[in-house]
Amino acid sequence: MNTKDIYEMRTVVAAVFLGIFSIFVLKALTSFEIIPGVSYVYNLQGPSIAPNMITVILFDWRGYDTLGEAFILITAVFTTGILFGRGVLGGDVKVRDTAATRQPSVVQKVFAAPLVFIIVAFGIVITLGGHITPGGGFQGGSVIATAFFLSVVVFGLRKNVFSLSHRSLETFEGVGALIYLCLGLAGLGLSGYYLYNVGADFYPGLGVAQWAVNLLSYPDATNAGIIPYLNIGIALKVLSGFCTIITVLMGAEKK
Amino acid sequence: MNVDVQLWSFVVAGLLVIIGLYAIAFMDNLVKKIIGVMLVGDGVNLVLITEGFKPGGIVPIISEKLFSSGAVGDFANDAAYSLPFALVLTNIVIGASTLAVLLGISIKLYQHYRSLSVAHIFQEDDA
Amino acid sequence: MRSLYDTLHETLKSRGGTHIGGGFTAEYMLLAFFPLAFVALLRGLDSLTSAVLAILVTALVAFSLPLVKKVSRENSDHFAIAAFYIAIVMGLVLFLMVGGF
Amino acid sequence: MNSELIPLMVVFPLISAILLNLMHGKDRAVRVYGTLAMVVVIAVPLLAVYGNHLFGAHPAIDTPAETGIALGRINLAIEYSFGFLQRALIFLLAAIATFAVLSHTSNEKRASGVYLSMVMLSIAAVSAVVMANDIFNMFVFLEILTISQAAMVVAKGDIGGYKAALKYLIFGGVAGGAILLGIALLLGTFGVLNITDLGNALSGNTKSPIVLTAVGLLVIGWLFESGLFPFHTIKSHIYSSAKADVAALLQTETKIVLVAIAIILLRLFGGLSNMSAVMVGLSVITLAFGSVMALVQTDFRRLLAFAAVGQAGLVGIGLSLGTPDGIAASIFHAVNDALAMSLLFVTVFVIYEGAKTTEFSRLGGLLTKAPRLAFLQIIGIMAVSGVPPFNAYQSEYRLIGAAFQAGYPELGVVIILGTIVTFVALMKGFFLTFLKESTAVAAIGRPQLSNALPLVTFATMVILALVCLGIGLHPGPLYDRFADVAITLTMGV
Repeated sequence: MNTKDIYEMRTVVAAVFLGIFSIFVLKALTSFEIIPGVSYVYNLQGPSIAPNMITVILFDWRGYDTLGEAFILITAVFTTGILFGRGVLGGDVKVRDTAATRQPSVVQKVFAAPLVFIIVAFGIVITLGGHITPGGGFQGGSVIATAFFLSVVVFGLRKNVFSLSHRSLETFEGVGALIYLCLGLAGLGLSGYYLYNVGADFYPGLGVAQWAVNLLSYPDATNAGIIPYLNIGIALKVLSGFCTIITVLMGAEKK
Repeated sequence: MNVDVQLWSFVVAGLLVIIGLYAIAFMDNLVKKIIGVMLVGDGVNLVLITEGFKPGGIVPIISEKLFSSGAVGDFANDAAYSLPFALVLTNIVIGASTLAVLLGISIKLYQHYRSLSVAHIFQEDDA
Repeated sequence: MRSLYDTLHETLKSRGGTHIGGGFTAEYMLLAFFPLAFVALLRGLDSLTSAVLAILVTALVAFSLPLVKKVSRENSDHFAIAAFYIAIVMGLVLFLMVGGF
Repeated sequence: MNSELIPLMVVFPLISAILLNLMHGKDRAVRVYGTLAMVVVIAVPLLAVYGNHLFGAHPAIDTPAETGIALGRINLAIEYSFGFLQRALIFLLAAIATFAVLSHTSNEKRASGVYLSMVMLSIAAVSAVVMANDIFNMFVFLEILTISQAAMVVAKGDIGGYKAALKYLIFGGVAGGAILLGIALLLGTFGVLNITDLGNALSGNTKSPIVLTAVGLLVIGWLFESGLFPFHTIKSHIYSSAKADVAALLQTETKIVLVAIAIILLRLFGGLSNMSAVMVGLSVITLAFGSVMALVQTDFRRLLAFAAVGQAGLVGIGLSLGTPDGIAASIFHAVNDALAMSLLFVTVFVIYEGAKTTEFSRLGGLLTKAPRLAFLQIIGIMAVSGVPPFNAYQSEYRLIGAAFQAGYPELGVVIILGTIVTFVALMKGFFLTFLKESTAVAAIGRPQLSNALPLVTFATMVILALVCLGIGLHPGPLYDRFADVAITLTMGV
């Protein structure tokens, strides 16, 4: 008896057990009673930092989670690189890319280029206004990355609008992540707490030097502190991370 | 009415998780399995989003008028629960990262086996 | 009727290679393991039920000799086998946590 | 209360990962920086002061009534707690990781910065999981761990590694979904993510179906992360697909994460007898299948991989008993077993580097060629399977005692049996590699195994063997403090 027969025979059993699993999950979900919990406190204290509560939670209270999340993306980018030969044990393997150039049609050429610039501008707006309006570094970075995708799909890898090499994308990504890490370290050095929002100086009793508060406070009506800078770092990182992934996946050799 | 919306949203989220598990367990195509993994993640995201939903609540972004009038307590009472949304944002990025790596691996496996059938790819692992 | 030893020997030989010794040890260890592990697992039930179930398991194990080949097939690297057991355990864990006992 | 070095245990490896990736291609820089970074990674947990660290400096506040949380005070920030247990586990991880890094920089012709940055990311992730007092933060870093472990396997660049990583990531996605769903259920019901707060909110309230569903989902996640029963084939596939020196790191990480998550589960739902029963049952099954499957393998790496998984089951048994003795013995066994198994993996790494294979059919008669290696491997085998002067004897003996004391004498017998099977399996591997004169070997020519081991690898093995012996002779200092940890843990429940 080979595995295929066993597989067919056992489908029913597995389906029954998955059914049991689903019944319990659905039962739990439908008998839910939700309490506001910590969200209420965040909504209460958040407005004194920045208007957008979600950004405040992401970059202030749970800024450390966001750091972890950024590093998941970095790990994925490195892993995709390893898969296609960069950093494999025993020396790098160069992949010959076949999708390097492509001849766009006239319609594509006329519409793609301006659209790319509009999308990039939109992404920058989303990033910089992340603490006031719905948006932020992740959203802005991924919007800019879509512009890169568009340009790669229309013009090919080699001759696209951005003409970013793999190396420079990597440097961008490293710089983005280092901005985040170093702002966190600044908080650690000045107040003793990692990722303390130095610019906003929410707890003045910690003895943060005034020059540092002035340096890192964002020139804005609200008192967002380091959040906009973190947004910029995350945007750089997300943008270059997605771009690297798409470059690597599109460059995979078509046998 | 709003309670119904929440209930049905939870049901849909649960169904997404279940469909994803079904795809992982029973579908042979590698890409379908990967889609299954994504569906599980999306289902969990929908659970979190629905947890953030508050009947009759407002968007958790404070307006300038409300802020300057000092009614922050009212805002906190009215606004939707904001913590789950932040968690969802994190999980979306996790999902995207896993997706990228899984697709990369499946490209490599396809180049080697010329097939996306999991039964075919894992054929030689039968004991 | 052939002896149990011969049956075992031939089945293990069909796996190929020089590892009959390992196979035999594994076989006897499994014989010891399964009833014991089940006694440990079933102690949440009352003593009569667990005794009956333990005897049942021992009988099942004894009648399905040789075990090694089956066990190593169930623990192979194939995706479908892993998925099968994971599906079972996911259902079982929730059943035991929420619905059982 | 606040130690400034605590976040550095996670943040420094993250910075190093970025820098090593940027340095990739500059061979010398990668080697030098990788080695220097490991010095810092080892030093920080030794220098840090015990205490808690609040990220973003947000203190605990009195709970407003509108939150609906039935607690006096709640924590707002992500919190890390650092005590003796955390220091011991992170130091162990840093030591084994240093061996992996040095093995890479001294044995590879071209050092790979990306690969070392993956090692750094996994160090950071495991340290974070060990210290996290916030359940969502734990989830985030578990995901980093999953992807970076898959990357270390993929880095070998062969098709078996891709298949192992594919399975690992797909089921990792399922397990991650399960953990997050459990977290979501708990967050919606109790409104907090901090583990201490959650434990207080849960006390005496664990019988509602939602909580029980959440417990089940978190247990499923625990099973995946620690490679217990349904996931044991996947874990052993991962171990045997990686290079053996990295497999030593991977199995250490798995055991540390097993202990860390089990302790979180015990802190949250300690009194729950259902959970304890499920965890004991699946651990016993893992022990049985892991050690029996080790016996029937035809490849040394695969054998070790299954033996490592079986030993993880052994660790799981004591933790899921939930008694102070069981928890202390389990943590102690996790440390001992990680050390001894690492020694065995390194010896197999040497065999693979010399002979280019670990298939038993193509090995044999290595005793005359590598007597020192054979001696070290015998020490490793005795250490893993609990032969008296070595460390695992001390912990397995205590584990069996704890099982008897908790009223599970048959579990004690199962543990003894599992240990015997592991010993037989490992001795079989030793016999087929070093003692047997195989005809197949004569046909393909003796494997080329030089007697002159690389210095770093040899030193690694000697140090590990000495540590195993040292802990075996003086278990007191380590075990007593684990016992203290276990007693404080069970007091809180």
